Amino acid sequence: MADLITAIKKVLEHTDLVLGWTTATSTGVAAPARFYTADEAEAAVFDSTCVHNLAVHLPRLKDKDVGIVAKPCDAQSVVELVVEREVARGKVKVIAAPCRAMLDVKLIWRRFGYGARIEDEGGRLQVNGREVPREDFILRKCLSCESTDPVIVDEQVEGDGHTGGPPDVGGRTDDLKERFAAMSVDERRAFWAEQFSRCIRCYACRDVCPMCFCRDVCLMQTRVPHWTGGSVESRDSEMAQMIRVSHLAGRCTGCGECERACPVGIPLLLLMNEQYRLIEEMFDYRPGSDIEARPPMQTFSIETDLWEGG
Amino acid sequence: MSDLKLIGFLCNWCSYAGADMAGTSRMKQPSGLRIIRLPCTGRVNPLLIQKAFQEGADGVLVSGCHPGDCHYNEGNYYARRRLELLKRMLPAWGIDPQRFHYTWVSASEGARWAEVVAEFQARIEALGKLEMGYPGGDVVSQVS
Amino acid sequence: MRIGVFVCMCGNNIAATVDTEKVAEAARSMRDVYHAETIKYSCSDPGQRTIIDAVEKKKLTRVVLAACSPRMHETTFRRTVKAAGLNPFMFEMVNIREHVSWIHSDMEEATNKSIDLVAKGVARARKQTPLTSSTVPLTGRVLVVGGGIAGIQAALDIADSGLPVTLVERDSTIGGNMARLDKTFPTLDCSSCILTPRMVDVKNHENIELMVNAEVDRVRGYIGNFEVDIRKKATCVDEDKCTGCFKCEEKCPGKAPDEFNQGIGESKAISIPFPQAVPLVATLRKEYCRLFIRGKCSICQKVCPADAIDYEQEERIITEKYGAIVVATGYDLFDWTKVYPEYGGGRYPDVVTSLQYERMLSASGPTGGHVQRPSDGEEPRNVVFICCVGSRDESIGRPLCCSVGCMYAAKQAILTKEHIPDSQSYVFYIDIRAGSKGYEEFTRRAQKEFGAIYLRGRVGLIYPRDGRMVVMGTDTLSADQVEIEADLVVLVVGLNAAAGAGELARKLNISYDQYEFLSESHPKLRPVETNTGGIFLAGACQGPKDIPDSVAQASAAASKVIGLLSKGEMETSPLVAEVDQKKCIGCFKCQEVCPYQAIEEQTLPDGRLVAHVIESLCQGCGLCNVACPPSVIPLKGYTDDQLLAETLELLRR
Amino acid sequence: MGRFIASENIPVLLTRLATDGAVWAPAELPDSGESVVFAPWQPGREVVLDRFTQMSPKELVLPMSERLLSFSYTLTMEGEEMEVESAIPGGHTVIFGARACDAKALVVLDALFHQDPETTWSDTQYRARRDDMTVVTIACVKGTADAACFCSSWENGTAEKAGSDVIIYPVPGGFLAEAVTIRGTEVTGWDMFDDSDQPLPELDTTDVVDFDGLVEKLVTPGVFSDLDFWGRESHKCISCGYCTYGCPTCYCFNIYDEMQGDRQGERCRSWDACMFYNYTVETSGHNPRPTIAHRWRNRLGHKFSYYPANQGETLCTGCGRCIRGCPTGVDIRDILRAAGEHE
Amino acid sequence: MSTIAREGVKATEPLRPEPATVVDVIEETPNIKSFRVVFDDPELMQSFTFLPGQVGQLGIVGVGESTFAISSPPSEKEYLQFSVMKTGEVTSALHELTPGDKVSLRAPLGCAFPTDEWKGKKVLVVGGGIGMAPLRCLFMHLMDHQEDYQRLQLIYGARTPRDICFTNDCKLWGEVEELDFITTIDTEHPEWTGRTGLVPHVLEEEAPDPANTIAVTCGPPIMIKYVLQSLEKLGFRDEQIFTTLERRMKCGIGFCGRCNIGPKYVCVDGPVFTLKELRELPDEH
Repeated sequence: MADLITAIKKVLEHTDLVLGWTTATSTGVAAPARFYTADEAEAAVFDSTCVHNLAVHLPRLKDKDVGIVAKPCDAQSVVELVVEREVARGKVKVIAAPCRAMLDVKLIWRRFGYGARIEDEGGRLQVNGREVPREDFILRKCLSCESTDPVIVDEQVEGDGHTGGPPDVGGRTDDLKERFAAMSVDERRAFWAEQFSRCIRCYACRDVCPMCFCRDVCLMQTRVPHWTGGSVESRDSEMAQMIRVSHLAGRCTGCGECERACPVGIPLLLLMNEQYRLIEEMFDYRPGSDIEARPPMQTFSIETDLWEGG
Repeated sequence: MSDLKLIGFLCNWCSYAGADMAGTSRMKQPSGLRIIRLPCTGRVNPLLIQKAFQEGADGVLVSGCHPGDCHYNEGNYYARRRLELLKRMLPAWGIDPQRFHYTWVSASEGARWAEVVAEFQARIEALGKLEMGYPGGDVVSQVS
Repeated sequence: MRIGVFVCMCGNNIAATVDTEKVAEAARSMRDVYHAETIKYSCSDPGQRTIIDAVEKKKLTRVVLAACSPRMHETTFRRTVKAAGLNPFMFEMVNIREHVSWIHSDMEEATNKSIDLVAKGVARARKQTPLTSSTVPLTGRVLVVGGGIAGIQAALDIADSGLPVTLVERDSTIGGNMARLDKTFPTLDCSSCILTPRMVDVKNHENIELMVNAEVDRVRGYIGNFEVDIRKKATCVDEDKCTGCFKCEEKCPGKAPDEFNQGIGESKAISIPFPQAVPLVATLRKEYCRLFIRGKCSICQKVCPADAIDYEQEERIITEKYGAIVVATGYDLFDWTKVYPEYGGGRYPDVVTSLQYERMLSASGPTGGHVQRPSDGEEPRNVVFICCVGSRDESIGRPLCCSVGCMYAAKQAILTKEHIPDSQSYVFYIDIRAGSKGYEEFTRRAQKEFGAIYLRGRVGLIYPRDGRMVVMGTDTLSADQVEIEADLVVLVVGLNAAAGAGELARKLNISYDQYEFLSESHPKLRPVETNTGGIFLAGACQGPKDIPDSVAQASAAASKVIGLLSKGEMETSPLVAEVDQKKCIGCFKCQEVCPYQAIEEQTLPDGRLVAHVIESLCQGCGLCNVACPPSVIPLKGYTDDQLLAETLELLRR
Repeated sequence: MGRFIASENIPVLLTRLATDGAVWAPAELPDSGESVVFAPWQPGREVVLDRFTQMSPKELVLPMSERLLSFSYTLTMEGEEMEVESAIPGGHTVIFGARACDAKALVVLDALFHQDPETTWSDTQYRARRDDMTVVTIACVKGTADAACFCSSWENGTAEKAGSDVIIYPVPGGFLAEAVTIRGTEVTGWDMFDDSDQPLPELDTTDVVDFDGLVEKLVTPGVFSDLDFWGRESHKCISCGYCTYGCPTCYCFNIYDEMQGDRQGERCRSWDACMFYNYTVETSGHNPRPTIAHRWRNRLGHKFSYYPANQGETLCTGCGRCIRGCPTGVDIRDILRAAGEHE
Repeated sequence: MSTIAREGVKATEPLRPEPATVVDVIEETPNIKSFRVVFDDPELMQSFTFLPGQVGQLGIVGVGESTFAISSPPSEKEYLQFSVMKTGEVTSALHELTPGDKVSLRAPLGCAFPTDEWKGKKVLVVGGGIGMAPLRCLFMHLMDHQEDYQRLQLIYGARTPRDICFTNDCKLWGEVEELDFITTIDTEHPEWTGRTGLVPHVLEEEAPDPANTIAVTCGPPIMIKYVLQSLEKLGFRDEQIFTTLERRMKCGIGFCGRCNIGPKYVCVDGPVFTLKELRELPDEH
């Protein structure tokens, strides 16, 4: 184990660049950064505002040797990208960083104003110098996180977050998830019809997703085939989202970036989490957990796929 | 006659032929189902089913060759995974999974096809019309 | 675009339940429809003429026909449309007979449904594009797999047409199961008298390359252009040198089971299965050879006058190109021993299979044509035949009929009487299936002329008592329990596909059923074709059948092969997937799911690695279309937009 | 003499405004991660005036998607007839709770869409909406701007009045109202307002970006041709469309047709974003702006050079939404400053 | 800069197309068709004017519209002609049209060749493939006013004989003595007895004198690139050379934002540019 900067420098000896974070001068929170030299690496940070999943950049850097500072959940994306043959294992070095649940920076800023000063030390969260309950501002995805064990490690950065078990979320549960689970199908229908009426079709959910590798030729936007119209009516927006969700079956590792990126706060993780659960239930497959795996929708099993219709 | 809309996606080799067989054998069936012919259930994109629900289908039926009998050897094995996942995802989208049924009917199972159609029609009739709950009816809703 | 809609009345088949005029009227109000009319019988010559005339007069660019199932007549009408000067794929067929008129009785409902379906057809037709077939050159060579009577017949027929044929047989001789038979029903011809000359013909035919001790190892390519690896097994005998003098077999000290004789009698480690074998060459089986077991012997090498023995011989892989493949791998008897403990499960020597009995009856068999009880060599008096062992028996999961048992039981009963005039045959049967020409008469003769006693019912138990076998069964006609003391029991065992048929099918990418019988493409329309273009079936590999049917099917397969390869090149179906390489993201999900290895990688001039569909390999299943995340590998004729158009049209009506 | 409205009278004002047309005001919708968007106001719905909206009120003059035309085909004896009709929106719109930067953005957009039809084209739907609208702006008084704001880069900054009919200033117990237009005077004359002597509260100031010279600089080969520079500056960007959709001045759109059945349909337009690859890709597959770097170069060029050169207005009002909402923390000011300092 | 046409595009409803009807469809090549269309409003048809180089947004309502050069000359009052290569959704739909079908049209849009300024000069027109569409219009217009120009020369190239558009026109032009007209195909072809060679090569072989000459070129990007080099080699200056650009365009009126090259919008500031203007624009084409 090494400290972050040493680890990055070490990885830089064998790679072209390292994807990591540095402190944004205007806000004091972490912002994605690219380190090409050991000098640049001095500016690297890792803290509970490193919310971004930097694996999204890997497919675009295919021809480079890339190091990536990754939270345990980001590391899953790296694994799944390798499984999907979007990234060659030999070209990525994973610097696993410790995580004890990330902060919902966007939520803090929505409440307290953009750039509000965030200090998160020793389990105590202060915003603009005033202590607030940390658990209230934990990113929703972290509430369901089961393990902070990184699945793939080339360099492990020391820290207190990597517990192997679930992260410290101060006992909070995901009440939206629970509420959704308790809804009837009709209530869910109404829920989504309302939620998608807010969608602005900015495709941030897609573009921020490491596993959405179609990139520039995405079906959510094409006219041929004309799966969905271009309007922001909830019907069209929902279809666009159905395309995205369906395409991520067996790929989505549940990193939650889609939901975090959504500027109008559509809780997309409710769908992604459910699909993840089903993929595991049906195929005993957890995307992002096994680098040797074969994606479940790209194969079949005569012996075990024994469902019919219902 | 009910105004329920039922769509069936049938593989050409087994179920479509089975439906033909039911016809040749003059097996009376309820008339709600409208059949779309495909080469294989492996050609059925689950999105097509979701799209159908969005656009007013009250029930969607997919039928193909029995596992092991696929004209293309493997098509229905992939289809089975895709369709089963969709079926289990439907509740998350707020659609009763009962509205979607997939099954296997071979070219010789005309009688079984007639049963499948009758049962499916009865099931959807019991569920009634599907309301997707989208506001507005225009192609494009206007903000102001 | 200008669409014409034609509504077939099919005489009264459709018109009795569907108001066809109303359907045509509704079609006239659909967009792009410039013409709609009803036709009494669209498939008739005047019917097709009506369509052609309308296309020409109204300058139609697409045709929608509401009639019977497209499975019935789609190709017919594509030709019609082509005759009218349109691309044959600018045609859409709507099924208002099997799917409407014949299954509904309410005219209004049926009419409305027909209108919906026509609208769906019109919506789909709008999205059609002209499709053209491409052609692939064909390799004018044929591979026949299996050297039984079906393979022999197919090979000879094809070779006679001038095409070079490779006949691959995994045993050391051709002839297959028919070579084991003594006589054939219903004529009681001597089996080898029919077969042997055909075998010799194969050997001598200038267009046939015979490859025994060989198996298909791997198959790549596609119709017209298969590349096949053939594994030529090491037999320690140089087939070119061996003269078939039998000296090695005579002197060989190594005993080995006699497979040709079905375990009746014994063979040697180096042997020729039977005197009429073709090719007449010896084969050494290492597992029984003293040299290979104990490291010392080489007698055969010493005695061989032709210097044909080569202990160092190695297995070879021979790779050849073929335009078509005929599979004629035949059958094996079903292994009855595991599922019929009540018949002794193989423990009683005097309970034999029909094929073993056949060898006993054969003059060339191990007993020289003398029927003997295996246990003591005595001539039997009472011989009991039990039909449907492993056939028509749902309790063991084998509901199929072996289709030959009734006939050969009758034959063997007759032969038994001929061999042992004072014998008495009993035949336990379920139904007598004797459907072909002369068959029914034949089974009657067995009973009337040869005195075979037929008992309708199953045998429940066989057990030995005082040196004889007690057969206990039920005569369901009299409802009596029957007990017969038999000297010999012959089980009329059902047929399975030959061992390894399923494995071969997987190599060939063709389908097969639970008994590993290979599946034909369509039982009536394409009975000798498989689902993989260029691969044909002949004989019992496709399902239980007798010699006449096998030969007929082999000739049918041969004619299909000759027809296919006579053109030199072949049109491929245009209903295949096609990659839009501009938009391909190179993820190769398509390749992973393609059952036909029809997708290859291609590097574009700009360096991008993209997918490409080998048209002649693609069978048009559309798996790739769905697997492709950006959906840029549309299956022509079934594109996303076509399916969407159909779906939405139905829903928006 | 100013006018004052008590906080509890805001619903009264909104009710009165609603009699003229649809009132859109910032609201937090349920299960939306506390995002605030402009939503149709209805009695009982809380108006959120103390937080920034994620979306700008641009959508009320240029909706995210709207109908441009409706068309229909009819079959006659002579053949097919086609009718095409412009869809012209009707009805008054009230934007309540815009910020000065949002209101100014409307004026910036007017420069393109609402030009004099005597001399050039004028956008049918935009004009119809813009001509029939009331804008009530909430002033950014001391302590209400945040670190993403940079409207002070322009001369008027938070004191910008262009585009507003009425500006309301939060004061203890309510709001002071300043009428900017005749319509503003009419509104503030209503009886839910009282006269007040209170002085207007002090306004906030924000970050300042100096983009002097960028009009020229962004088109000259130095910065323009340095694709490495643009690549470096945009490395975080994932090419989504939020910065343009949230932007009160980004106006690019797509036009497409949708059929309803086989005889009628609509020609629509929806927002499009210069950050999308699809935006410029040609049918041949060629794309003049294939990478994120190209697209950033165009985005900045368009906002700070091309539009100013063509329309006389900077296509930015410093609202900071693109900064606040960027999922990957891209700050347009960083890139502007870097471009300013280039070479 | 753009001129406001009151006829086909209303200033207050610039995105609303006029209904028009296809009167003739000409199959030019296997993937190019020319459509002759007339506005359904007879008054509009009568009063409609435009200049060579201007474009129209031709489309099918329900599918969409695309920008195409008007390939018939302004003197042609009976119809407007557009030549369309089948490439995408809209063009594929257009290719399905038969006479009597309805189309939508917004025209004229964009700026024109300044043919008035060229009076008294020689004009050299170099076209390739479908790029001949705007040039056909231009060339026919120049021929209509032949007396105003010193000399007219046209070099037109296509890949194979089957890719030559406007074959009837070509035949006609070949018969006019005062014209310098060359058709060429890229390489030898059994169906072709005429000239062969790539357009830039033929151009260099012909070596027209740049003095008092305007050169206009349009064709596939790669051809344009080499033609420009050849022209330069022959001594043409940037301001003597005109070309028309293609871009993805939607609105055609400079609103929707995508067709810009720096501050210039191809749809309103172009599609006609001089090489000099192009060189002054940021390098992003």
